[in-house]
Amino acid sequence: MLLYILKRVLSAISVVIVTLVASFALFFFAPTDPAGVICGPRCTPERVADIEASLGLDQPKVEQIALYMKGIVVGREYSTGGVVRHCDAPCLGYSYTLGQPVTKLIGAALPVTVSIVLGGAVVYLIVGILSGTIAAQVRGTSLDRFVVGTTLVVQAIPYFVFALLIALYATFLPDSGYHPFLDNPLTWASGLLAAWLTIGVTNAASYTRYSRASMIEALGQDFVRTATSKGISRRRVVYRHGLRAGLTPVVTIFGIDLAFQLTGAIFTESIFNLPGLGLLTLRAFGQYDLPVLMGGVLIGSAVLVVMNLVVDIVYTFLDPRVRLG
Amino acid sequence: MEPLIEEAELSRKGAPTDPIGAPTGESVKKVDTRRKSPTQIALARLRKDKVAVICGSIFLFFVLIAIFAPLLAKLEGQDPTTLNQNLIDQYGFPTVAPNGEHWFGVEPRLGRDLFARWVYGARPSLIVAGSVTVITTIIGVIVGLVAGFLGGWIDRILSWFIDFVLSLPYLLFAIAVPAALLAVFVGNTENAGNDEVAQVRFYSLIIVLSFFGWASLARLIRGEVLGLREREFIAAAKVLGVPTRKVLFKELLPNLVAPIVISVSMALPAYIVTEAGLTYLGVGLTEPTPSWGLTIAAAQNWYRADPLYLWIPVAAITILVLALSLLGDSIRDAFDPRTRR
Amino acid sequence: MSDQTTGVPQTVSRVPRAAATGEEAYLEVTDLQVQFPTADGLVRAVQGLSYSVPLRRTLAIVGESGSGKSVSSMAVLGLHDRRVARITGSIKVGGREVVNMSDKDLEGFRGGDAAMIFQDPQSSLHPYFTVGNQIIESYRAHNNVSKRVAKARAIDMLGRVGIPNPSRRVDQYPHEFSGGMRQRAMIAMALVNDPKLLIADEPTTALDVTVQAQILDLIADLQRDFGSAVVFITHDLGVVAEIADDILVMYAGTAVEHGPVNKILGEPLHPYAWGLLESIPALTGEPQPLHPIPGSPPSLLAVPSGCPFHPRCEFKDRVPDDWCTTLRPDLIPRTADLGRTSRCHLKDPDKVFETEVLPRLP
Amino acid sequence: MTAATTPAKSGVRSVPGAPLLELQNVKMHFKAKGEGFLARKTQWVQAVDGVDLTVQPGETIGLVGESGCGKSTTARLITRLLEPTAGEIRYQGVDIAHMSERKLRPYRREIQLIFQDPYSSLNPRHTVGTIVGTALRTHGMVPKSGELSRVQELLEVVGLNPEHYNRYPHEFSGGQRQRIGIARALAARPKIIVADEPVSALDVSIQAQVMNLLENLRKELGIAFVFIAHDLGVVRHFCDRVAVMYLGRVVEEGPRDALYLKPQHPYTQALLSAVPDIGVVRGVPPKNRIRLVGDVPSPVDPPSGCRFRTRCWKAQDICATDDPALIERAPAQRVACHFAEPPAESILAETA
Repeated sequence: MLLYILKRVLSAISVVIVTLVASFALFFFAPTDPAGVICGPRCTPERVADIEASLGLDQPKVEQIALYMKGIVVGREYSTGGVVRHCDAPCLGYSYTLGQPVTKLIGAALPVTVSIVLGGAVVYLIVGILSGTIAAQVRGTSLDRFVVGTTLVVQAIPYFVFALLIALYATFLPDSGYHPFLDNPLTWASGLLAAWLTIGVTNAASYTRYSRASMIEALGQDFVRTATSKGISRRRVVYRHGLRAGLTPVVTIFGIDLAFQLTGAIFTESIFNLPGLGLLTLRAFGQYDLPVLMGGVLIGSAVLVVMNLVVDIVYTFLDPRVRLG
Repeated sequence: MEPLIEEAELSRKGAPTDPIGAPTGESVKKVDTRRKSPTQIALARLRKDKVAVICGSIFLFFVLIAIFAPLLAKLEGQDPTTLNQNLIDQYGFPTVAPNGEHWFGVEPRLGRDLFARWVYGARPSLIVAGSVTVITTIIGVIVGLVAGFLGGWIDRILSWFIDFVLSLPYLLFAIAVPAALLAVFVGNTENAGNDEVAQVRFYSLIIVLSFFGWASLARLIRGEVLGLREREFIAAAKVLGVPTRKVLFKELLPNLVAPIVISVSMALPAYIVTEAGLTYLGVGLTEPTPSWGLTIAAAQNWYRADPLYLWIPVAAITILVLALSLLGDSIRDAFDPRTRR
Repeated sequence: MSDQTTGVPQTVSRVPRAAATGEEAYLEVTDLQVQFPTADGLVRAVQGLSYSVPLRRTLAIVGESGSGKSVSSMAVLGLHDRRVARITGSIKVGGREVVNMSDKDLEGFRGGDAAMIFQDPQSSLHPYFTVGNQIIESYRAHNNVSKRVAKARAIDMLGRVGIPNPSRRVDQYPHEFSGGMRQRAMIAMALVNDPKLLIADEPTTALDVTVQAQILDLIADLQRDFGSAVVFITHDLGVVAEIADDILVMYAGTAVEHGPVNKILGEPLHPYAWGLLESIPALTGEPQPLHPIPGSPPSLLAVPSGCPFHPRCEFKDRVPDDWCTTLRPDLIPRTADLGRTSRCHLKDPDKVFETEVLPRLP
Repeated sequence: MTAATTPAKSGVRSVPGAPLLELQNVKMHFKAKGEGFLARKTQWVQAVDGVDLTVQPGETIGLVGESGCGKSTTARLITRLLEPTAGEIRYQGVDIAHMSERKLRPYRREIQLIFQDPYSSLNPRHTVGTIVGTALRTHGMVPKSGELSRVQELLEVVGLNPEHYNRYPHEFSGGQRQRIGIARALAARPKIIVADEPVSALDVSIQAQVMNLLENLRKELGIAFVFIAHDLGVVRHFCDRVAVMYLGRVVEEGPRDALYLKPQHPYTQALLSAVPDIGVVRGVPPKNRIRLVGDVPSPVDPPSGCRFRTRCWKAQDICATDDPALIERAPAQRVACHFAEPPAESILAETA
């Protein structure tokens, strides 16, 4: 078991390292002109040289990676226009367009993304699992067909279209915007409500289908028949025996979904104008702010890898056959 | 599925001691010998599914629009690039409503013909989604087959790579990679022409989506192959001395038809959405390529004054994707009766 | 499994079975019909089944797959989904009617008065709960006791079904048990509430022969101790010979023969039963060629007219007037012996058996 | 290969006078995931651990034992679906144990396998004609034009309607599918067929049909059989000689009647006594039965010495230290037990 976790951690680290090297190669080894791009249209050759030196672009490629890695571990210095700025570990580079270390920018963006995604998750988990479980129990009835039909339609509507229409037409919802939770939980919630509902409704459709399918399978298992034959109530059969087996795969899917949403709430953030990780990356794309882009990609990968790891470990606790086998 | 063929036909002439050849043996019934394969049965099931037929027709309708876009635009007498500034007032609002000349009206601000842009807009959606689907399917099937069937260290390497790709945040990459590719192919982005940028964006979109798309299918196929490999009919083929290549393509591959068809039918609408979504965000296709995503992005600022501008592409993409998704669902039901509701 | 006791020679001689007591039936099934409407048509799984079992007696229901033996037994415990299955007729357990019983009453009845053990102990136990947990749940569903008391009871039951080291085993998960141990645990769970009726649905089919022998002994012993009525479903005539007092042979959803075990296996009256006996290779004597029934069992979507067995029956020519194809025979006594019934038009089946079938039995 | 071998034109070599098939000390160990908490060392499942077996042309040998005893693995070793960890598998005197797939191909035709599961053993996407004709095409046994008539002939031989050659497996019942599997094996004109539980997935009445079919084929075509089953009655009915396996070993082997009437190994005795016998109700006196305690130990960590000792009532200290060899205890009857002896009274009830 411990060995298994260790193995998974090692493989997770290998993924992050390969991602790091690959994206570094993509952004900085390509025959590009990162310094020129960073510098912008009104640029002097001195400033380009300055940026190149501060980014270490004048160094051999291997040393550049080493420097970047070193930055992640112990931090590094950047100098722009003679001013030396310190970038604390873990340093993922320095954004010239925003004049701030990438870590700091991401640090500011992450709480936004996490708030959006977790709030949305609460909505779709409750709605999805509840309606899925109910639909599974009344399988074949008109209620079940209605639920399944609705999920099919909701799932098929492109997410960004749905979000856009909500943003444009659902004017009765409070204006969206991000206000830190600690300042005022109420304004925090009201600012995110539209985004939560959007994520919640669209994802609830898929969770309804997952949990319905999973529950139908679980309720068809021999051990559910055994439980029924013991004379315990139908409710207990469904919610203790069925749900326990039926929800285990849903938990796995949820872990992976959550990870992807943390890295991909871009549409939500962009449409509802919430300054999260996605919007930060999007803005960086518009300004060719390569250090921020790369930082975003790295953080995203790390989040995904860690979440996958968590899912695997949680699963071993959910299923005693894995835990002890 | 219990006996579907009457056992009376089992009888064997001239072997009275054999209990199988019991009484009724003399008249071997003439039977219809042309039978349906599992795939044919699935297709027959699909043809009977009304939803599938309707959705398939809708999809075909959009494909025809994309193919005959120039013809349709000519029919209307317009093209997607001409700026009809004369039809725009000083605030950018169009002065004409949809009419015989401009069937869907004209764009605010630029005054380009909306119908022409709409029919042309079907093209990038279908081309990008179609080619990505084809590329990812081919790569996914090959990688999955090889990894699952050969096993050993090849499987370990391929599986690691599949897991690796699946654990990358693909939306972030979809934003970041075009930026890098643009720099690689165009060099200094400042001097690049619009057309050149648009072209690079087009290809980099296909590359990025393909790079991230094949892995899930590969994992699925690998799993299927691992399961099928343990089935006894594969062992039977080996015992008969059937060469590995033939086992792979003649025994295994036909059994993968269902998962491949299902995956293709699910992938196509997903890529259409992704293309339009990324384009909407400004990281997919760019002007002057006519694209629904671009139109939606531009139209969202005019949604009150000119709702048609927004709603036509929104309706198009929603209907197309809805039709394809429902079709995909029907296909899955038809090919995998276990999932039937 | 670590706690395996080293082999002790166990030479068991079976105690002769109780003679038919004529006691009042505890389980009484009358004209039971179970049908499942499906997309392909109506599946007639059970058609007009009647039998009864008194306490302290074991009825074996024998039949091939699709004969309706499992479906009918699940109906006894009301385990069919009422939205899917159409059940008519009467099932009386201890005088109470089970068909149309309310859900609430069913819950009290299942696992209390009547319990069931299933074929595959691997899939019939919940993989995520400990064995003890599952037994405790069963006990507490019918007895208002604390968890501690229930656990003590669970340990006691595990010990009683021959699981070594029960106080440790009680906290283990099913996958930590071997196949035979799992089936013992299932039996412990079924018997925890002292049910008066035990239905065993192919409980030894998934087990090895030596383990099967252990489980059969266990069920027989427990039945003696608990005094319950047992319905034992199996397709194995050898097992029937070991465990049953009475036999009910099923074919295509109906009973074709019913009577005491030595009669049915010794001198059966129905051609289907003859065919079954002629299909089983013997363990002794010079191996004789088998004489199997031709064809295969009918689809329950289209059960043949008249006697459902007629398309496979080699004696149907002996019956006049196409009765076999047009007229469904009743389940009635066909010989002087009133204690046994069969569903066949053939005249003097006992003589046919003696002169034609017996000589060619393997 | 020091012995003189005669290459036949089929590419199959043979040593004159050698038995058709000979297994010598064949072992198959599979890698298994260990169970340790931290230090998970590689463990080996000793599925087959030193099996000796000889099959003469036309002979039928039965392999019985409970689940996990290695009988199915043995079937896969003989047909070389698995490559043994150790030991020799000689076909007509030629060791095929480690032969490359290419060299093996001609041999494959002569050693065929019939499977247990009539559902998974037929490719659902192929027609019956394609399935049965696989051997014909693979080995170029008949010209293309003659394939159909040969397939139809084979279908008729196994009692199926020859007109059904282009139907798909899903249209057939379990018993019919098993016949298709038999026709597929016969198409190769094998000299030996390994039948791995060919009837255990079938209903009793269908089981007897298939057994009769196999028996007729054996008599008519003179094919040797290795017949694997867990049902002692079925094996007795079909086989000349029977080998009993326990935990990867053959514990007793001998002519059918000797083995069933005078079994010498305690396990064989227990096994026979555990079989529920229908004879009881036919006026045969109830037999005394031996009941084993517990289950078969794990093949990952089998007991030292004699593998049966943990469940054996005769076990003594020597059984834990000395592994009993398979020695001839009665004419042609070999037993691997330190205390082998025939039972005091017959285990099986004698019918009158």
